[in-house]
Amino acid sequence: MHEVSATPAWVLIAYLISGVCFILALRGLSSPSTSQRGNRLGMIGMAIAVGTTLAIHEIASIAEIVGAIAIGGAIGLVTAKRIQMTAMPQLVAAFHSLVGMAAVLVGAAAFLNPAAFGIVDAAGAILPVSRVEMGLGVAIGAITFSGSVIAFLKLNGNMSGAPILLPLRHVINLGTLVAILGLIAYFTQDQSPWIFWTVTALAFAIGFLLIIPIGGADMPVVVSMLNSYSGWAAAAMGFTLHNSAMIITGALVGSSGAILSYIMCRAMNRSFISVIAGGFGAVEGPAGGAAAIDRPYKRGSAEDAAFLMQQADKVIIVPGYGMAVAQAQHVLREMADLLKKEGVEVKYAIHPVAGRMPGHMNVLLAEANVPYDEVFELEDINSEFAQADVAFVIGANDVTNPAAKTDKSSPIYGMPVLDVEKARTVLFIKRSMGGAGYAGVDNELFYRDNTMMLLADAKKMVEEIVKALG
Amino acid sequence: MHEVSATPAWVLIAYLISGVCFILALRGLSSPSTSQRGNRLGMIGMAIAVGTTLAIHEIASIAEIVGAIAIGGAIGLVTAKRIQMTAMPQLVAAFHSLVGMAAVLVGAAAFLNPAAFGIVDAAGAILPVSRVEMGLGVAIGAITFSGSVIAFLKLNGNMSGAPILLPLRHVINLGTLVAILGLIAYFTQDQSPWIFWTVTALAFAIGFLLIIPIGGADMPVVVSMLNSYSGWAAAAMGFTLHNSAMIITGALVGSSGAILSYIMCRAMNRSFISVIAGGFGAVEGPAGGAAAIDRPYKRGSAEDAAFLMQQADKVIIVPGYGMAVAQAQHVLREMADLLKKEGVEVKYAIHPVAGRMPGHMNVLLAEANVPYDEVFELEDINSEFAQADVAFVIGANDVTNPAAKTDKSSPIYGMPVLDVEKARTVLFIKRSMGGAGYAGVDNELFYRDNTMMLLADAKKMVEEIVKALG
Amino acid sequence: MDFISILSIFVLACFVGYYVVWSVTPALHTPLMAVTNAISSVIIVGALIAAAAAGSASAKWLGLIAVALASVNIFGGFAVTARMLAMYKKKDR
Amino acid sequence: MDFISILSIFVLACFVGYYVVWSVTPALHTPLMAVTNAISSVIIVGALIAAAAAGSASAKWLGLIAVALASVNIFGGFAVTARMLAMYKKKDR
Ligand SMILES: NC(=O)c1ccc[n+]([C@@H]2O[C@H](COP(=O)([O-])OP(=O)(O)OC[C@H]3O[C@@H](n4cnc5c(N)ncnc54)[C@H](OP(=O)(O)O)[C@@H]3O)[C@@H](O)[C@H]2O)c1
Ligand SMILES: NC(=O)c1ccc[n+]([C@@H]2O[C@H](COP(=O)([O-])OP(=O)(O)OC[C@H]3O[C@@H](n4cnc5c(N)ncnc54)[C@H](OP(=O)(O)O)[C@@H]3O)[C@@H](O)[C@H]2O)c1
Repeated sequence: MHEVSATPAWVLIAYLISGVCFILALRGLSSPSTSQRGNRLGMIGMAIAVGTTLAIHEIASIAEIVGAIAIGGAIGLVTAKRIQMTAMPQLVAAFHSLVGMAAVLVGAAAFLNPAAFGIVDAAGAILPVSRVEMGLGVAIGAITFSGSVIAFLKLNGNMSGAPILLPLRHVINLGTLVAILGLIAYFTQDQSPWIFWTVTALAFAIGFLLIIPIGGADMPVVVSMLNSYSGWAAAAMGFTLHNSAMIITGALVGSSGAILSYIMCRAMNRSFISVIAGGFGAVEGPAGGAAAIDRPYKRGSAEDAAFLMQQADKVIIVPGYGMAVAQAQHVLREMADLLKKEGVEVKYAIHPVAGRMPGHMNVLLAEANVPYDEVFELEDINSEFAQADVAFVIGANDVTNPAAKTDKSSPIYGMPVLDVEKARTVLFIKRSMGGAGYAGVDNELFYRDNTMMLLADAKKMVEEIVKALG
Repeated sequence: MHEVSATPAWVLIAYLISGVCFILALRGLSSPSTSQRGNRLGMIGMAIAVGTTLAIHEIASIAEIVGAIAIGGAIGLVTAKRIQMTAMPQLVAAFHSLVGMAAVLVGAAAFLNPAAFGIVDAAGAILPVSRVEMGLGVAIGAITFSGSVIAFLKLNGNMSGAPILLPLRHVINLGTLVAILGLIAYFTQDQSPWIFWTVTALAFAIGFLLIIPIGGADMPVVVSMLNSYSGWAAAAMGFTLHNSAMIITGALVGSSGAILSYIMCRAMNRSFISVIAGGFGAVEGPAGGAAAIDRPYKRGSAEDAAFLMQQADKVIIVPGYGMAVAQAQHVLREMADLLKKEGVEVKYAIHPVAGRMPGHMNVLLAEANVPYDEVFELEDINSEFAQADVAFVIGANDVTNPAAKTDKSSPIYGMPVLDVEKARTVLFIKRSMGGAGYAGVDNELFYRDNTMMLLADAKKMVEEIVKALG
Repeated sequence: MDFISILSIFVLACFVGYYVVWSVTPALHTPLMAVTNAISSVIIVGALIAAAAAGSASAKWLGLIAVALASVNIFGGFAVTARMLAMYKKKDR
Repeated sequence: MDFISILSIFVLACFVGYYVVWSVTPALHTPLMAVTNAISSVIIVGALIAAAAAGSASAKWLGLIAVALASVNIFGGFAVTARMLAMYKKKDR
């Protein structure tokens, strides 16, 4: 009955090859020079998986299928072409919600037509183990969908980033989760539709409930976590269909999401649990040094900054979230080019959680044609600040905050930071003295003697510096 | 008929767990702090594999089996306890030959009693695919055995390390290899014993023939290569027995040997092919700067060396093959302790191919209780020589030779080397001005102004330095 | 393929995933997120099975919608990854 | 387990082997050689099958010798690895 086990050998090998292609696709990302070949291998792997599936099934509706692929593909291609690089976090969340929804739909289709999936016993009932896999797959898919929708809305600014804290939310969430698991267990005994659909509905609901209390800035961790979930959902479906391509993919995507979440939490020095529990950023106001506004600081103009950098031998640029918001990467590259023409050595220092998603700054700088061999990770460049004349901090804040090294009471204590204060002069671009970074902590560097504040929108300020340099 | 396919699920899971234990055993070696736990996991994995095998087979002869394990185990334990760390290269080669011989014996036993291995068809003939696997397994095993025996004899000094170059050897080797493969192919048609035994005999012969022309110093590469082969032999047997523990092990060991060979070849800047083709070290005499003996050099005494190092702020010790030969590691540590007591900063710099096997120096220093956080790899310490007062080179030669950086005609050109010449003073311990290193190349550093030669056996010289320091 | 084989493949694939993701350079973490998005849409295989099968019209339509959604992701994910990767250039001046 | 499953496991295991070996620190390459020696003696499984089976006396004796040889390797390999690893110490003075 279990018809998939009669699959011919070439099919199994084809799915294996497809899985290997996906492994090689991710492996290619170990360096920019191999990454494009890797991406093409990923496409080949997908083509093999789709082609094989179409080849071995009797197809009652090829026109509709081609139509569905064409419509979806066209939407995908146009989106990919039009999207701005600064909107990548939202795009990933949006794509995510689609995977989640597709998983729910496949699960529902399998429930409605189990024979097509080869998961029925002789009497036509769905195999118990498949019911569990199906229930889990649908639940994970639904959570991924609704969670990603919220993440998208928060990241895209359609919804306030502030955490929404319902009373009793931990109790409600726990209750819902228990209900879902209980129903899936009961589902193995009783195949009634109401159970299946209740599980689906509850899962959609808990996706909203779980993500709503999490602050907008924590969304990247959440998106990664949902990514990981969707991987495990694919793996679960792979178990159902005995499909090695899906299993390998599931394990890859599952690991990827989990590892990225881990990297982000570690770099922020926060526990994964505290991110998921939510509420971060709800309490506003500086946590560290209070009464910040009254302290004296040096303010500089674009001309001052231009003059300082022209005189310098070595400038290290530290971009942060503000550069992304202001879309200042292109004009920043122009500025660096002008400085290089004057014989100044220019490097970029990237903190692992600068911006709002892993690798955010790198992709923006690459967009602006900054060669990747001028861009350095924290560990590789941190010792160089001591030899730099100018640290040019553009829209970064938390990732430079020395409180992470010294102030045990600070919420960011223990997070690794860039040692910009070791440079002879630190230039800080931000819009106001009031606005704190993501962590809401005051930055003592603003008031140091060797710091000059450049208060303006990042793009405008750099444009003026370029004018002053030219 | 294929009785292994009826194996119960728990057995398959047990073998999988055993394979995972082996993965974790190697994974543990990513840092000294996790390595011991890893090794214990390896033992557990082996116990699971053996226990499972004994549990699922009817055993006609438990006493003999226990006896065989006891005898073998006792020999192994005593050897492991008694062996000197400097004899590790030989020991690995010797153990290797045993794996090879065991593989041959298992193959022969499977040929004599195929039914026990579940590889017969309904008529009692051996399955053709199993014949190929068996033939390849026995051939690889036999090559591993005889090759490792030669490697052992050369490394242990029972046989001259000089390459023995038979005339027409490439033709003979190629002919033998073709004959082996041809016979294995024919074996699928005709199950006659003479074919099996001829393959075995030819494989033993070619093992000798292949390794005899390779110089003693190239043996580590050969040992690794044979290690890799034995892995693939285990994997082949895993295919025959449908055993995932064997397959995983085979892939691990196969990769390990291949990667170590690759690392060695790369660090020596030689191609794998040229190692295997043999003959390296056959042509004696200095290849680089000729007329070396007549050039003036500075010779120093133990007292001079002790004085120089006492005055130093920073000393970097560069150990090499000569330290291993002289067994000077313990007294070297004493020397370092005395220097540290006088406030001198002491570090060790290890070249990836210093000594005669990968990690050779590290294990000797560890034996002498040098903490591993004072021991640095080439990339991590090379920039520090410029700040060092003394580079103390003890029995190393090729790995310090600047010809690798400058002289395109040198056989070691392109090999990464330690920049000892950047230190204020270089002390070189070796026995004579004549003796060259493994590559047989003269080292121009001996004649530099900032070099002082300490000509003596490494252990004696360091003992005298210790005396002068104390 | 029996359950144990699938399980073995899954276990080993988790090891591979762990290592392969850790070896991704941090500078390419954003493309990594985009491409994992694309490949996780391999669940299109399930959607195609549902869409291709005769039997249940509602299952077929659900399958077709799933095919369309997964296609958005596949084409969009690979294309946006390719676009990003094309931007990473070495200094060539 | 069918051939394709075995093949899939083998392919993935090669990836795992590649990554896991590259992640071994160079300082432990000598213990790596010793421990791979020990684990490659998992072919003792084949030797045990031969030694345990009734049927052919010569096969049984070959099997027993193979068991003994592999045991030398297993016990010797793990023990010498353990001995080496115990020597690697951090500075604790
Ligand atoms: N990258 C990730 O994966 C990730 C994930 C989750 C959380 N996070 C968190 O995000 C933070 C990232 O640190 P970060 O240093 O990049 O950013 P940040 O600490 O959030 O600071 C951003 C700075 O940019 C300024 N800014 C905003 N818009 C600007 C504009 N248009 N022009 C000029 N300046 C502007 C802000 O000050 P004004 O308002 O005064 O202008 C603020 O000081 C970290 O705390 C990290 O833990 C990162
Ligand atoms: N590590 C590996 O995995 C591996 C594998 C294959 C090949 N190799 C090769 O082996 C070489 C290793 O370089 P190396 O610098 O360690 O060694 P080396 O270049 O072979 O030089 C050894 C030096 O030690 C001296 N020496 C020998 N016995 C001595 C004693 N008892 N007391 C004092 N000095 C003694 C020798 O000179 P005297 O004779 O004058 O004393 C010689 O100069 C490289 O060429 C490498 O490519 C290494």
